[in-house]
Amino acid sequence: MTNEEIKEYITAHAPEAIFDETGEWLNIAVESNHLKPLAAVLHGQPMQMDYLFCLTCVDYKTHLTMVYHLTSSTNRNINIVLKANVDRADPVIETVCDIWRTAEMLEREVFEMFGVEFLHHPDLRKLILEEDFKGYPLRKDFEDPINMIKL
Amino acid sequence: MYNQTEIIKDTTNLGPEGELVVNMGPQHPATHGVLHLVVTLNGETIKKIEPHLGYIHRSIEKMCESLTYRQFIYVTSRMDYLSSHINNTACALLVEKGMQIEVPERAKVVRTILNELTRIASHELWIGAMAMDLGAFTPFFYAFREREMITDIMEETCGARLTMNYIVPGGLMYDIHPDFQTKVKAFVKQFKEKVTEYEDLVTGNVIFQSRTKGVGVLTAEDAISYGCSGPVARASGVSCDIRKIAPYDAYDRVEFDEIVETAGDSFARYIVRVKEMNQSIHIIEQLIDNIPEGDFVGKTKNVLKLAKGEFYQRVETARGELGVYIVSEGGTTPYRIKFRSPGFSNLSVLDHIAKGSKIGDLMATMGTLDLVIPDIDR
Amino acid sequence: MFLKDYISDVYNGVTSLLKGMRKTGYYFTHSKEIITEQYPDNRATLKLADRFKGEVVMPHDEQNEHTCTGCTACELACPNGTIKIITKFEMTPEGKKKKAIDSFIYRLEMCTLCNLCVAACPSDAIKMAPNFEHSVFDRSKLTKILNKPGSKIKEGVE
Amino acid sequence: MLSLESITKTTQDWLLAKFSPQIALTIECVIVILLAITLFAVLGLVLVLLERKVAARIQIRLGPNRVGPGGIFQTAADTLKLIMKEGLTPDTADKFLFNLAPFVVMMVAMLLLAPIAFAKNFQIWDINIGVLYISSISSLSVIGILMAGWASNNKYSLLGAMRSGAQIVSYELSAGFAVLTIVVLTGSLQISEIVASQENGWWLFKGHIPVVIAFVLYIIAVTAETNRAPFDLAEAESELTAGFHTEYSGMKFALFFLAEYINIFIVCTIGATLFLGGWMPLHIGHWEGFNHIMDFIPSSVWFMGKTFFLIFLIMWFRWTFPRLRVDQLLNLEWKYLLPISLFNLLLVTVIAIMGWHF
Repeated sequence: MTNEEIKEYITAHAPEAIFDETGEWLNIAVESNHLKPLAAVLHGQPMQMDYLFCLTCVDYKTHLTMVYHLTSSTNRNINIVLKANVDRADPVIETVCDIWRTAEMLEREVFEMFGVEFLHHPDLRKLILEEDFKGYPLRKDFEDPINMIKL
Repeated sequence: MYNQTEIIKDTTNLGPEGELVVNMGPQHPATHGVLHLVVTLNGETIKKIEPHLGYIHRSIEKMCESLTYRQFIYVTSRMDYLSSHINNTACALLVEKGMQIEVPERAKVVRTILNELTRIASHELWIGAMAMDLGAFTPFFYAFREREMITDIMEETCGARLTMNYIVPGGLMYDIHPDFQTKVKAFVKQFKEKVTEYEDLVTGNVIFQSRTKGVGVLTAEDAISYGCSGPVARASGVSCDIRKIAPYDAYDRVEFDEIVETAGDSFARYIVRVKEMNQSIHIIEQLIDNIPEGDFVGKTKNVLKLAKGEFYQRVETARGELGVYIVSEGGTTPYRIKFRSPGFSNLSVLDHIAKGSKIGDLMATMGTLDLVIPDIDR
Repeated sequence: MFLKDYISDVYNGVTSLLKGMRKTGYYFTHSKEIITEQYPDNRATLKLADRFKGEVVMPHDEQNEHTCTGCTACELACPNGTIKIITKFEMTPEGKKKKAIDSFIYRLEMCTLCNLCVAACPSDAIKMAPNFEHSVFDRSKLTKILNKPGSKIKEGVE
Repeated sequence: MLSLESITKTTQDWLLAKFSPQIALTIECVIVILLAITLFAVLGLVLVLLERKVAARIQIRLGPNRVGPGGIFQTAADTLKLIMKEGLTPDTADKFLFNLAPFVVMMVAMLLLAPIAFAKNFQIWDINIGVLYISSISSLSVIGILMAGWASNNKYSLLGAMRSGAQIVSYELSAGFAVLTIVVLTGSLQISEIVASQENGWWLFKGHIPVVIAFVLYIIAVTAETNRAPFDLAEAESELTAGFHTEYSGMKFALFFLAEYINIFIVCTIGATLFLGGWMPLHIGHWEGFNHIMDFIPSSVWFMGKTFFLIFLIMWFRWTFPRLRVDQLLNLEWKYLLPISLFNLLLVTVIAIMGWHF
């Protein structure tokens, strides 16, 4: 499946998707509320993007961007990067952990590091940090006067 | 943070249905570091496993945001310390890809050899630790004897035994030691002789087989869904070797097999790793006599600046697929860096495959998942 | 057939166990296979690799001269602020002002021995030494001044 | 000739000449108790050192070699350390049982010493149901372990104790059956008679293959009964940290540790007595010269040599095999060892009735 075919297929299902081919892999940016349906479509036939190998979030100071790296276990040469911007003040996005099970732990990590709330996540608790930790450490404006040493 | 009374309550209370809740770790002989598993038990049978992480979290991703592209490589050695060379290679490859640095052939070949040596060293340590988890103490020492030869080679060439930091963007930090080839050949020879010892002591042992066969079965669908990679996924019949999918360094010119087993149990994971060691030896044998002459490091600018954009580099570490994801704003430091560590995904599958088995099985399952806690916590 | 399987099970099990015992028995009876290094006792014969990265040192020659110009390349290359260079201005015999190092402060307790400073040094003034016995009772002893007292820069090094 | 037999005889004669029989018996008892405690202390030191040395050699290491020449005082130094350590009792533990448990375990080990013939006519108590006494007393050690596990109020301890209970109860069976084969062949439960019946050859040699099988079963069963690897589930280090003695420290831990080694010693002495002829020297058929030379070696040396050979065997197992899982452990007993030993016992009975043994 070439990039053109993938784009065509995705446009059929999510007309508002924005494509970016400048990088190594095809980037698809969608609205955060359209991400879950698109993810389900990608996971199903014929794309069969059943291997979510990286899930993370990037803080662009104005907004947060959820980044999903997908590939297919049957054809590992097709790689898709799925992106969705979320509001920085009130970051909410639908969970994908019922599509890819690995997302459960990865979303917990993003939850505590960026404060993104995943709707319908079965067990959204802190995984690494202490229960009463304040703040989101991987956001750009996080300050910890005691433990962060500025060189 | 917990206060004192809460901790006591936590450990003495029973589960919701009167099950035994046992805290395995952070200090436990079988969790290899500071992994904390809250295990809910019904007698000896495991009902639920809940990992609690963060005991060795150093926030490497945040640290790297303030380090330059030359400096951040050394930090990654501390992630998965057993395959530090491979982690370093991943970062170096990413910077090279982002800046289109030409890497000399000599550096590529040496990197490949070192990566494979690292893989063998990691599997050697794993085989010893795994046997120790199952109660056989002696194979640990035999495995370490061979591993010691690798660390000696590393010490001589890279100057350190564990966190080498030998690989820099563009090639190697300095040339290989003159004795490198003879030492590696001696190692290959000894390894081939001694690998049969594991067959006698571990692989063929009836107790070991009964402890691992049919234990912690991971199906291919689950392996994919949970994002497992490396020997864990390959033991379930998922072909996922990055060295084959997206060859880097000199992997495109060597001939080796991707080991895939189909059983998906602990024994299959064990067999995959043992066979992988032999494949690594095979790769080393192909390359060791053919290290091309020439520069060991390519021409690089003094200050490295990645172009604005996003970069992703995958490599196959001893534990699975390591991904480095960098968002660059064009400066000398990464804007955002994410390490997709193989251990994290492999750990997430633990609850799924160990549920319903005995405590003894948990050790076999956890041992064969080959968890390295700093890799999970980062 | 059940009985046959049963007996072959027992037989195979026992032989596999005996195989393992033969291996360990071999090592028990062959003391030349022992690989223990008796560390403090073998200090005299202990040979570390030349490249072993144990600590950063600044080599001085017989005239107590080093080659450090105080350019702070190593300080910039260091990822965790291990090195601090304090410079001063010296008067050369010709009456010109020349930058030189006052003290090269190296904090071993923070050093990760990554070799980046040595790689960055343009005049090969520092190198890694294969010393590994760094334990001291007072942490402040790990902060070292690498240039020896009274040392000066070698002639001709810019 | 100075032998243990003549020493005991002289002592008794002297005591009887000086004192009334009751007082003489009391003094003898005191002497025996003192000797037994000394023996235990020495055995503990020797066996722990032996174990560490054997382990080191198998694991291509040197082992303890710093305290004293070749490290022979290492265990003495360790004991000193353990004595000086604080004997912690957890706050929520059942204090009485917690403190009692190590002594119960130790006492059981001591009681087992009584009927063992250490040399020719050198035996504390030649009871006529010696074998029965041993198998009944040795099954008591599980009480101490269960007590320790329960009283610690620790989940690991509890799991370890429960495992130990299941394990000892089941392996008692095959150990008992293995012992019974010799009883069937000898026709006596008395230790001294069992030893005497082996004058013309050890049972291991003259009892055909069934006795060899019984010997192997005995070794496996007692390894399990003494909680040694590969059956050390009760203290499975990588699973339950230290099992039933997780909460013990200092001298209380040392008692558990010592009791483990004493138990190994005891079961090996019994194995040596039943299968390897006790203190009987090795005699081969009609080689008069050879037999005569063998007779010159003192009987106590023979006994200790055989015992330590068996102890070495058990240590060899420990450092070679992985640990079994708890259900496999019980599988092994109920599906393999028990049917085999039952069948074996039947075979031996037939042999004994038909008089086919030598």
